[in-house]
Parts: sequence; structure tokens; C-alpha cells
Amino acid sequence: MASAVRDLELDLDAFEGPFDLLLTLILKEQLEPAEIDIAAIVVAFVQRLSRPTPLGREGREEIDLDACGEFLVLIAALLEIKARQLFPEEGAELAELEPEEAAEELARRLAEYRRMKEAATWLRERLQGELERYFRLGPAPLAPRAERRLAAQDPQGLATALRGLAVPPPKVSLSHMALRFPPVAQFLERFRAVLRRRRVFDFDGEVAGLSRVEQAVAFLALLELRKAGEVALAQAAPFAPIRVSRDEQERMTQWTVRSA
Amino acid sequence: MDRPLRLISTDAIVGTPIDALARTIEALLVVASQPLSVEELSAAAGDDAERVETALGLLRERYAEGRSGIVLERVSGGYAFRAAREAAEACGRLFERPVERGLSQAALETLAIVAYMGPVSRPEIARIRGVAADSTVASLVERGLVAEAGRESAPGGAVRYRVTPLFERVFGLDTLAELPRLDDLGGEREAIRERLLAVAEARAS
Amino acid sequence: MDRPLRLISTDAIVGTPIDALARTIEALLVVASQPLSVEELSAAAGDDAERVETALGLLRERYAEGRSGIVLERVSGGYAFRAAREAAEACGRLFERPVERGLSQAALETLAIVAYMGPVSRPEIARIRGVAADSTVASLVERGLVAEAGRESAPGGAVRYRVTPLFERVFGLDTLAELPRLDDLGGEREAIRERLLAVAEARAS
Repeated sequence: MASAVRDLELDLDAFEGPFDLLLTLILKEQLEPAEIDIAAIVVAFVQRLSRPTPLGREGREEIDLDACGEFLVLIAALLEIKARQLFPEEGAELAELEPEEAAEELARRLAEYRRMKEAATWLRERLQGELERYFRLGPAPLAPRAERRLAAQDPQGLATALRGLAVPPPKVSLSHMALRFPPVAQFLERFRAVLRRRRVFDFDGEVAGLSRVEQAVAFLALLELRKAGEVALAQAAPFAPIRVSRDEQERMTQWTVRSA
Repeated sequence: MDRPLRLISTDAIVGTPIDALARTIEALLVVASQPLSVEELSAAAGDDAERVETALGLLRERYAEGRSGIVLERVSGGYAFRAAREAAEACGRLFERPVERGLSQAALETLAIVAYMGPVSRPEIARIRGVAADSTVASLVERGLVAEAGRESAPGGAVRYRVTPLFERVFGLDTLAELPRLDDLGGEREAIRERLLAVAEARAS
Repeated sequence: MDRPLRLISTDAIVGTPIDALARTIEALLVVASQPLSVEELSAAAGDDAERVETALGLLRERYAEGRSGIVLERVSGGYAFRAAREAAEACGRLFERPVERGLSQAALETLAIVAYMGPVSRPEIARIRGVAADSTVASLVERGLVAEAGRESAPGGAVRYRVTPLFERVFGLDTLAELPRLDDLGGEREAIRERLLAVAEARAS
């Protein structure tokens, strides 16, 4: 059942609540994709899958397939958006490397992150052992007051500091401009416009010829419209074209998508 | 010499309840940043007020002036440790900070923004620097280089800050009009402000 | 031992000079806001470092865990008083632990990066963790565990951060050199590299 994905309860540093609310906030640009720990979402989903279903009548494998399909599409789109935000230039940098070099670079970064995770674990354990150590924060109740004195300063230092703040950041290469993903709002408007003209349209046909990133964003826009109750979605079979129609009754439960 | 802790370190007495309570009170007082009342001590130690008073009596003897470098003082609001009078000179030297030669980059940038663009609020300083300004502003206020100067005009507006006469003295300025000119940044306050905000926005994007 | 001050010390009641110095150090430590190094103690007490070390030896015995409610510990490059561990429960009833309460996994990872690699900027932290670091760094700064440490050298460079003495104190470290050396993970790195290469080849074919 597809709602297994959208109702997925998340407890992340930057967000707490169901997965579909997270998506909505990102679509409305009220939440930075860069702030979201995607690995934690994957862990939550896998834990959800491994929980036995309370209803025995429905076959579990079928439920898993539906949920997995939707989840993979959404998480891949999220990952792509986040990666482009975090590393606007590096995508290009890595693409220029030979596969061996790129693998070496990625391995170096993964190993570095792994070491830092270990260090964090050490810090956590250390902190646990230090919980019995209480010390005073701040001055003693009856301590004499400290006075800080500052030597004479050159006012030119102030001018220099402000000039430093007025230096524009290093020029960003223009190559990533081509990689920028279009705003979701653009597709929201586009689909709404199409639906004002026609009662039903074919999603795959509408996004044909767009880049993969654009198609992913278009699909997120489609989900947003459906969530808002503006459209109904239908798909005859897995990998069949998705038909989008103006609200009314919605029967769609299949979420497998070819285009994203 | 007087050994303030002799009583509790003597084997025969270690572990008697009143001494254990006295040790707990020592611990509470050395951590506290304000005087602690008998009620607070009693609640924290989980013991009754009368026994806390007894233990405090023991401690007042042990930490009496002339017996230890630590003196237990009764002040309004309760009990607190202070330094012995014989150590007053040493404590004075400890709290007398050496004259600082310069300011940190964070302090200098913040001070420059307040001097050239003040009165200015912390959110605005943070926008220009691209970094939260709270602790830096607080430390400049504590040092007397920056002071509050009313609030932004909107209801519930943020507190604004200006530089102080001490700032002018330290920087050798009779008035703020003597600040070095920044013609290369647009010269006038509004122009400089817009320029800095534009750069900050570019940096954040 | 050489005790140059013995002759000057007038009177048996004041005690031997080293005991007077120990009392002065007790006084300094009970009012200090942070750990004091031997140099700081020596400067404030007006006595030489070697004698300060001797007096500290005496005090460490007197204020040892189990003997007193006040414990003298060596931490963050200096000496400081803290509460005895046996009083932790009582302290917990009276004092909060605002610095370390509710440190998230994200905060601990960021702290680890700053401790091991600092001074380090927010973009660098984000690169390693794969998540924007702004709010996590801001919360660590607010807790006082992390502080600004200049900017990256290029003009317009990002603010860099380092851990504070409070970090060392909270984690009970004398210096950052006490952080454990992280395994090089050489073998693992090789394994990751090969997995990635295999994926790349599969895609290319």
C-alpha cells in the first residue's frame, strides 16, 4: 500500500513527522533539502518494512513491492536534489575524473566520514562516563569582578574589517547553472494550466524530452497536486503511462513509474 | 598547619552520616554560582533542614577565616564559598586581566559594523557577517565597547546597539565622524549597508 | 627542598610557607571561573612554578575523590575544583547540565570533526557529513563547546571554528592530544574503493 511510504513517521534532526509532510515542506521551499539526513529516512523505511503487517489477508510481498517502488522514486529524487544543492561545483569536478580517480576520491571521503562517526561514538561514551562530574559554570558567587582592558587600537582596523566583509565570495563556475533543477512551482503551474484545458492528460507524454532531473521534479509536483486533492492519478499496469485527471474520484493505488 | 578536611579524612569518623552530609554540602557549594539556602541544600541532599544546619556548623568551623584558603560565608540568600582574606592580593592579580593587545576577527568585524552602521540590531549584524552574532555582541557589551540603544521602531522590534565612549577612547576618536572614510564602499552609511548586504546574500546562496 | 621564603615567614600560626601557598591556591581555585594553569597560579600567587607544583601535590591529596566533597582535578591544561562523584545525585537535583544535555548524533559528529580537524569551516563540515552544518554549528556555539577561530585565508573566506576549553572540561580532557587516535581504516578504504570501481565498470560496459 503506497500510504506505507507517505505515512512513514520520521524523527530526524531537522524534521519530525510523516514523510509526505516532509516532501510538502521541501516542495514549498520551507525546508532545505540540504538539512535532511536521507540515510535516516532509508533506515526508518527499512525498519517499517521489517515490521510484520497486522492484517493477514493481504500478501505482504505485494505490499512491500508497491511501497518500495514509490519509496525508491521519491528518495532518488530527494537525493538528486540534495546532491546538487550541496555540491553545485563538485558534480562537474567528479565527472571530469577518470573512474579510478573518482572512486579513490569517494572512498577517501567515505573513510573520512566513517572515522568521524567513530570519533563521535567515542565522544558519546566519554560523555556518559563524565556525567558524575559536576563543576561550576560561570563565576563564583562571591568572586571579585574581572575587568578587561584593551590597549589603544588603530581605527584603520575597523575599515579593513568592513572591506573584508565587502569582498564578494569566490566566483562560482557557471557550469552548475546548467545542472540546476527547475523550481517545483513551475511544474505545478504547468500541470494546472494543462488541466484547465483538458480533463485528463498523460504524464509521460507531458514530460517526454525533459532531462531526468526535470522529470523527477515534475513527478514531485504531481504528488503535491495529488496530495492537495487537485488531481487523481491512474495507471493501468506497472510501467504503463500515468494518467492525470482533474480531482473527482481517485482509484489509483499503483505507484510504479517509468519516467523518473 | 590547619588541615580543613582533617575531620572527614580521619578513618574513625569517615562515613558517619553527618560527615557524609557535610561532604555533599561541600560539593553543592563548590558547584553553585549563587548562594544556596538551607532549604535548597536540604532538598538537594535529601536530608532534613536541621541536620543540614548541623553539618553547616561543622563546615563553618572547618572553612573559617585563617584556617583554610576557602571560607564559608553566610550571606543574604544562604551560604557560599569565598576566598580567604589573606589571599585577597593574589585574587586581585588573578582577576586583573592583562591589557589585551588586540581584538578577535569576530569582535573587530562586529565592532566595525556597529561603529559605521549603528544603531544596528543583532539580526542585522548576523545577516552582514553571515554568522550568528549573539555571543560576540554579548561579549562586546560586557567589555563596555558596545551598548544598547533602544529598539527597532516596529512593535516588538529587536534591540539595537551603538558603540560607547569607551570605544571612542580605545580607538582614539573624538567623534564617530573621525572614522576612516570608506569611499571605495560607497562612502555613505546606506550605500555601505546595501553593498554589504548584497555581498552577504551572494555568499549565502 | 629549597625554601627561600622560610626566613621571611614570621610566625608559627601562619604555617610553613608551602602551606600558606597551598591556602592561597585553594582561594584562587574556589573563585576561578575556569581551570587555572600552573603559570596562572604562579603569577597570581607571586611564587615560583616549582613551589606551586609542590603545593598542588599537597592539595590533590587533600581534595581527592572519597576524602572530600570538593575534588581537585587536572583538566583543560590546568587545575580546577569540582564536586565529588559521590555527590552527583544531589548535584543532579539542584543543577542542570545545559552544555551537554540532549546533544544529538549530528551535534556529536560535528563536534568530532571540529575537535579533530579544527579550525574548520561550515562548508568543510557539510562536505564531510553530507548535511548542511549551519544549525548544528550554531547550537554548539550557543552551548559554548565550539567558537569562531578566524576566517579562511582567502578574501571573503568562510568563518572557521575550533572547540573551546569548555569542551575539554565537559569531556574531562587535559588536552586535545588525549583524543584517541583514529584507526587509519586503510583496509576498509581499499575495500570501499574496489566496490566503487566495480560499480563504475558495470555502468560503463
